[in-house]
Amino acid sequence: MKNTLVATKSFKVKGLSFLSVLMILLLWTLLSTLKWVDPIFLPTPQSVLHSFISLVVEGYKGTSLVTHLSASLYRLFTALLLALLTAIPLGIICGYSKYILAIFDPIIEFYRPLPPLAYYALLVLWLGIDEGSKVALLFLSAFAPLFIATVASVQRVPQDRINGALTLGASKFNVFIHIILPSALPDIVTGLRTSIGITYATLVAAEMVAATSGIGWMVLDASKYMRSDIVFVGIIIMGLIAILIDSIIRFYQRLAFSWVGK
Amino acid sequence: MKNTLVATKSFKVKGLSFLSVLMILLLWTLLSTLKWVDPIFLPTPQSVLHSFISLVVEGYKGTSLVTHLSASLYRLFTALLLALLTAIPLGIICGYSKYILAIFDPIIEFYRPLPPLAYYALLVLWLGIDEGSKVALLFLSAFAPLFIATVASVQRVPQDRINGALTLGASKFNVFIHIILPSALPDIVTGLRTSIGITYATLVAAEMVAATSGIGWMVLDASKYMRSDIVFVGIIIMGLIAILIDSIIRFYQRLAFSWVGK
Amino acid sequence: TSGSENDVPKEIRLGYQASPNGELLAKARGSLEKKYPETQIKWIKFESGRDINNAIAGGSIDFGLVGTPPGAIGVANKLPYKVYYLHDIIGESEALVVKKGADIKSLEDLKGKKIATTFSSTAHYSLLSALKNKNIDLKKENITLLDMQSPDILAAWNRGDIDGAYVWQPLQTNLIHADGNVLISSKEVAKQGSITGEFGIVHEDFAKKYPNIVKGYISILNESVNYYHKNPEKSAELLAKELNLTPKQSLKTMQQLTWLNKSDQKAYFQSNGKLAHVLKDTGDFLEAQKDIPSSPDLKTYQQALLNNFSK
Amino acid sequence: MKTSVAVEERPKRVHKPKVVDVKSVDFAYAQTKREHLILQNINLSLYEHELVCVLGPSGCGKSSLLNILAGFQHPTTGTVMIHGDEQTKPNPDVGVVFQHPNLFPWLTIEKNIEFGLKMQKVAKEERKQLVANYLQLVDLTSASKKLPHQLSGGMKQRAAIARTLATDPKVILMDEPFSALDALTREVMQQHLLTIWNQTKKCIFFITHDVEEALKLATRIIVMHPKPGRVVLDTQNPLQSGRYEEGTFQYHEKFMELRQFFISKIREQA
Amino acid sequence: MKTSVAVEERPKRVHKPKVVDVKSVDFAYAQTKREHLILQNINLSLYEHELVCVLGPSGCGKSSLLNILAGFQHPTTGTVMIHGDEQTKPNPDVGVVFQHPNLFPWLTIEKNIEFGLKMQKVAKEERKQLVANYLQLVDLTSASKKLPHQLSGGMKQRAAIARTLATDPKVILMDEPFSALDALTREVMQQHLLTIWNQTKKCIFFITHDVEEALKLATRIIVMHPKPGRVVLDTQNPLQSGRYEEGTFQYHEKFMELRQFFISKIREQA
Ligand SMILES: Nc1ncnc2c1ncn2[C@@H]1O[C@H](COP(=O)(O)OP(=O)(O)OP(=O)(O)O)[C@@H](O)[C@H]1O
Ligand SMILES: Nc1ncnc2c1ncn2[C@@H]1O[C@H](COP(=O)(O)OP(=O)(O)OP(=O)(O)O)[C@@H](O)[C@H]1O
Ligand SMILES: NCCS(=O)(=O)O
Ligand SMILES: [Mg+2]
Ligand SMILES: [Mg+2]
Repeated sequence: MKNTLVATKSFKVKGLSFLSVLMILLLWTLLSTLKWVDPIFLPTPQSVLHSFISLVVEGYKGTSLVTHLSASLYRLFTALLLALLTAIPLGIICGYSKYILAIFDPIIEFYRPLPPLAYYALLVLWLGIDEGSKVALLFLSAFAPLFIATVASVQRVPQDRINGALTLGASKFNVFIHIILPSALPDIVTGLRTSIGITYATLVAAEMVAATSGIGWMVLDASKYMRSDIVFVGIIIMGLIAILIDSIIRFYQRLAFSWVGK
Repeated sequence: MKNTLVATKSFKVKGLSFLSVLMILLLWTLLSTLKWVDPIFLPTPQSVLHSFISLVVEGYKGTSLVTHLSASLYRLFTALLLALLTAIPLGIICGYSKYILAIFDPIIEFYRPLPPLAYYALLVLWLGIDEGSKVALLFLSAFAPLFIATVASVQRVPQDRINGALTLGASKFNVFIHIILPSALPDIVTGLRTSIGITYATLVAAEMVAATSGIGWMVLDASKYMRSDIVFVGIIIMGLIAILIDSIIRFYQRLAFSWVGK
Repeated sequence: TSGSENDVPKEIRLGYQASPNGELLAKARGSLEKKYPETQIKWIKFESGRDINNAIAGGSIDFGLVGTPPGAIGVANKLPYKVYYLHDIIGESEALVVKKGADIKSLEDLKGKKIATTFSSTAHYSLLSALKNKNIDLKKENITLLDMQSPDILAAWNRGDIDGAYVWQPLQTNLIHADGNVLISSKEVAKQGSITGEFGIVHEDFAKKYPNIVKGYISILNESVNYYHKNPEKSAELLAKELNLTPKQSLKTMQQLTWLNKSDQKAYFQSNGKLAHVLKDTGDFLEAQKDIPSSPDLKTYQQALLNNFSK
Repeated sequence: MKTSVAVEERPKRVHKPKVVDVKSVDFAYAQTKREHLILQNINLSLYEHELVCVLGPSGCGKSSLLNILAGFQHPTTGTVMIHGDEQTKPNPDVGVVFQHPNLFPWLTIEKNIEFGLKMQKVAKEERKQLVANYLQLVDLTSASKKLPHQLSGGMKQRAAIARTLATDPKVILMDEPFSALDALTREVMQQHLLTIWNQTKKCIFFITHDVEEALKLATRIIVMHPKPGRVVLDTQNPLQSGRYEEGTFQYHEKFMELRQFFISKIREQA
Repeated sequence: MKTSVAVEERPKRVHKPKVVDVKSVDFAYAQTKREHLILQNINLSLYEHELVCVLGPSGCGKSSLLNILAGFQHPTTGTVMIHGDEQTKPNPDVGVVFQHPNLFPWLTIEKNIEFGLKMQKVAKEERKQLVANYLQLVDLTSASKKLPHQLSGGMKQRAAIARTLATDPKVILMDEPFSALDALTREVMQQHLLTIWNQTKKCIFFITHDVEEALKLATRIIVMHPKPGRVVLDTQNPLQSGRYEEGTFQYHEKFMELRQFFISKIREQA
């Protein structure tokens, strides 16, 4: 992932973006309200808003929207936490030693490009249809990019910086704690952003098999009953959450890593 | 995507990687042949090899393996071609003008992080169950990363280089053809690699709805009948194809862009 | 613009389900291919009615087969199709099969269990109706309903992920053979008032353009049902391949639903006929389940029926 | 520190054709406030076969002035005339050699030098001849088929000079072209530049922060001061570069004195 | 070109304590062939309150020698003794100032200077005092709370020197520490260095490619030649830096002569 494309947003640029969103909403309203497009294909903004409100008030199929959201986010963040706890330590070790890296490299290089749904079938076979396989799928999606970013970030720590610390009397352990970790951290966080992006993209797939809750399941279920309005609500919510999560991390990056690249 | 992690591979490093693969194969053979793990969960390497041969000879469910592969690759490359033909020109224009970019930016920033399966339901509704919706899904996966890479690559062309060409008498058109394009090309190709990676990850999802061919469909179908051996074959083939495609592009990059970053 | 009498399309695309009824027999016998040799006939298999709804909405097929719930959903959503033929009324062919070891003797024993079914299908509808008739609340009893398609249900069953499944044929037979017991079937649920059936739908545009093809296909289906009544063994043998069952098993499944020929259709299609009422009931039930925002009035359902039979 | 070196504050009346004429140029960057003038009231004439070195503290506007001469930026008020025509946009009359070689990295050295000729639709045969000549002039004939990244820093900068020369500009602007080179290479490049300058008799506008370099190369030295950028000294170089011969000039009795004079002049306000 | 400047080829016998002793050091990089010696038979003693400048063409092995002194690389044969102990790995007896400031970018200037003290478990109170002293020595007290990227190049390099000084090393190695600075800043930094050196009386090993810088700073000048890297000249600087005062030394009658002598000495083989 990267920052929003338009970096330094002038008033004019912001205005144009705003106008563009407005135009899309207008076009949508026109197309759907005037019935130029069938409402199963394109529900009216009003009906989407109405569905959104009723989702907030009544929930979806007996489960509140918050519960759906938290079910999804729980899966997502459990997987990410597991990935953090495994990919980062392993990545740091592999960044240190190219020999240890050589052991894990072929495995990760092989599974990384695989479509997650391809091995989801196996995961369901191994772990059953419950949360286990869902979290495992998300974990595997999260692991590879985070591991790779961590390895690269450790490999990228300038030798001069390490040498500098050594001549100042730092022990190997201190070099690790006071030099390697803080040097690698910004890149690891950037890797985390990529990782979250990729994992997020797998979220709906993970809720495809035998889920009974989750925002992804909601969208899939609604589509079975041709509830395009709810599909739209779900998609909009998912888009906004993704942007929100990324913004929070970016905000943290700006705050904590003002020194990077300068 | 990035180059294989272990950059300059010494003999020792290669040997370790080889050993690691060997160990995995050995472990697999042991676990499955000695029936420590149920063959439904972990088919023996022999049975996987056997299935592979029978797939090559007889095909899967009346369709030859080559047909399955070409069905998938046809979808993949049609989508990529469409993305190339749209994302690159649009990306170049948006790289030139931040105002035009401001118009498209919010749309792409919104849909980019969405899980593809979330909008697949809509695509199926709009475009039917045939190739149209499959290719559209893959196209949308391919478009965003390629567009973003193109915009960034054009924005990154050094102003000095453009100024230099102007003082040598280049017209605006010549600057575009002889400076912007060749300067941006290496980054665009790198963007293409990312794009292929993301699109490839969506391949199985695209073959989930009403497909009757494709390597992704084969894996999904086999998993429904608990044919783990075929799932394994499918996954291994998919992994190898991904590595092959990426290697080809990387080879081309090394050949054509030896000047980059120097 | 409606087409002329002799208009024949280059291609007819039919979305079918592996249900042991007249359409599957017509497919097995190649009747349509024989009747329209100049036309390319494309049979596309679907696992359930909801996918057929999607396919017809996107214009991917001309004909389809759906159960009453997906049909009601389609009508409620004003999908561009018309109902042209009621293939069958579902009896024992759809049933709740539970694992022998799961210790389930009655619907009340489902407490805390995991049951799979294909959501928005006839089976789902029958299951929910059965539970409702017994006043069993899913939430209170902590019953988990899982949405799966037939092949996934089989895999989940074999792995032991689920305790039971409300399914149709041929899967039902497979589950029974894999240590399953039938707890309740749609026949009983129908007796309680929740009737399910499977009917044919045709895309509006196609019906307008090729009315004669629709009529022609109806006569094929009629002929097919009659053939079955005359030659049940022979029919069972033909369907055995499609269902992937033995001929004997096939025959049994065929007998588990009521096949309807052309003369049987009148009662369902004529003005104020049964089918519109069944659809209306189904739609209202779905509305109560919050599956659809609102069930339209009876007239809307009536208008969705192509009345070829009252004349 | 006071010095009493005698330098003439007015450039000598030169009887060579005028190439560049800068008339009362003010300049401010568009996005900054109008009051923040980067350059104020610049008046400057440059003549053929002149090598003008510009000195001044960092940020005094040297590069900004060069950008205006090149047509990369436009004066806020005032005009720049090149050979009597107003300078409105970058064009091959005004060649630029940047601080970094700025070659097109995907083109061979040969093709880089040919680029400007091709843009100006010089016939193929003639192009070939010209490229060969300029390759020889900068002593790169043997490296002609190489890509820029295969060359050393000094070779690249020479190729950049050849590329600029090939389009036969009326004036060549150079922005600290040798500052990225190591001391020995820099000295060699200075030699090269003087040789080429003597052969082509171009008008060269040369920015440097190295007083020694200015004294070695220039026929005329300009000192600028910041806030706003302006010319505070414009003088003939008493160590006329025409007389330059390696190993002799640095013993010139006035060298150290002049060096000190210019350094203090630059520092005066910095 | 022949010069007849009289420089003593042997360092003057110095009656100061010996800090560094390099004995018959050969060096080759591990991955290259054993025969490709980067350094051959280096013998060198460095004393307290010496400021040794090392000159030599690019690639002659200056940085490699420094890396060995610092313990970043190990001699293939021979030994390096620091205050009588063999140098085996980087340690705070040998301070290093790199070409780029190499500060820890996430730590404030204060924390950067404190880093070495913390690593050596100096008590908090004492640390504070020392940091304050060194901040004052390099005139950065007012910038103490800033992050490195908020400082100018010269300020950063001063902070780096303070950081190294704070751990009280026996010898300070500097690899072209001022080469990335602009001319004016560099001159200021040279002043600073001399002041600090005179106050702390450290032994400083200073690599530069700038002959003028060496003449200005050094008490002793070493010239190296490449292939394999070796010391070809090791001499006291006739313009003893101890006598340095701004504005006077450059008028030293021998300056231009010495400059020319060293340049030709460096070039001899390059
Ligand atoms: N693109 C720009 N936008 C706004 N201000 C600028 C821009 N470029 C330079 N400036 C400002 O204009 C002034 C002059 O800059 P300029 O680059 O011309 O100085 P210079 O003399 O070339 O300095 P140096 O010796 O460091 O290259 C500086 O104050 C600088 O901050
Ligand atoms: N890590 C390395 N591996 C192999 N060879 C190296 C390595 N580092 C330097 N060299 C080689 O060792 C020789 C000496 O390099 P060194 O960096 O010590 O020279 P130097 O005198 O510091 O040059 P400069 O003035 O350019 O900094 C050179 O030929 C260089 O190519
Ligand atoms: N047996 C009918 C299945 S469905 O069409 O209702 O999904
Ligand atoms: Mg400048
Ligand atoms: Mg060096």
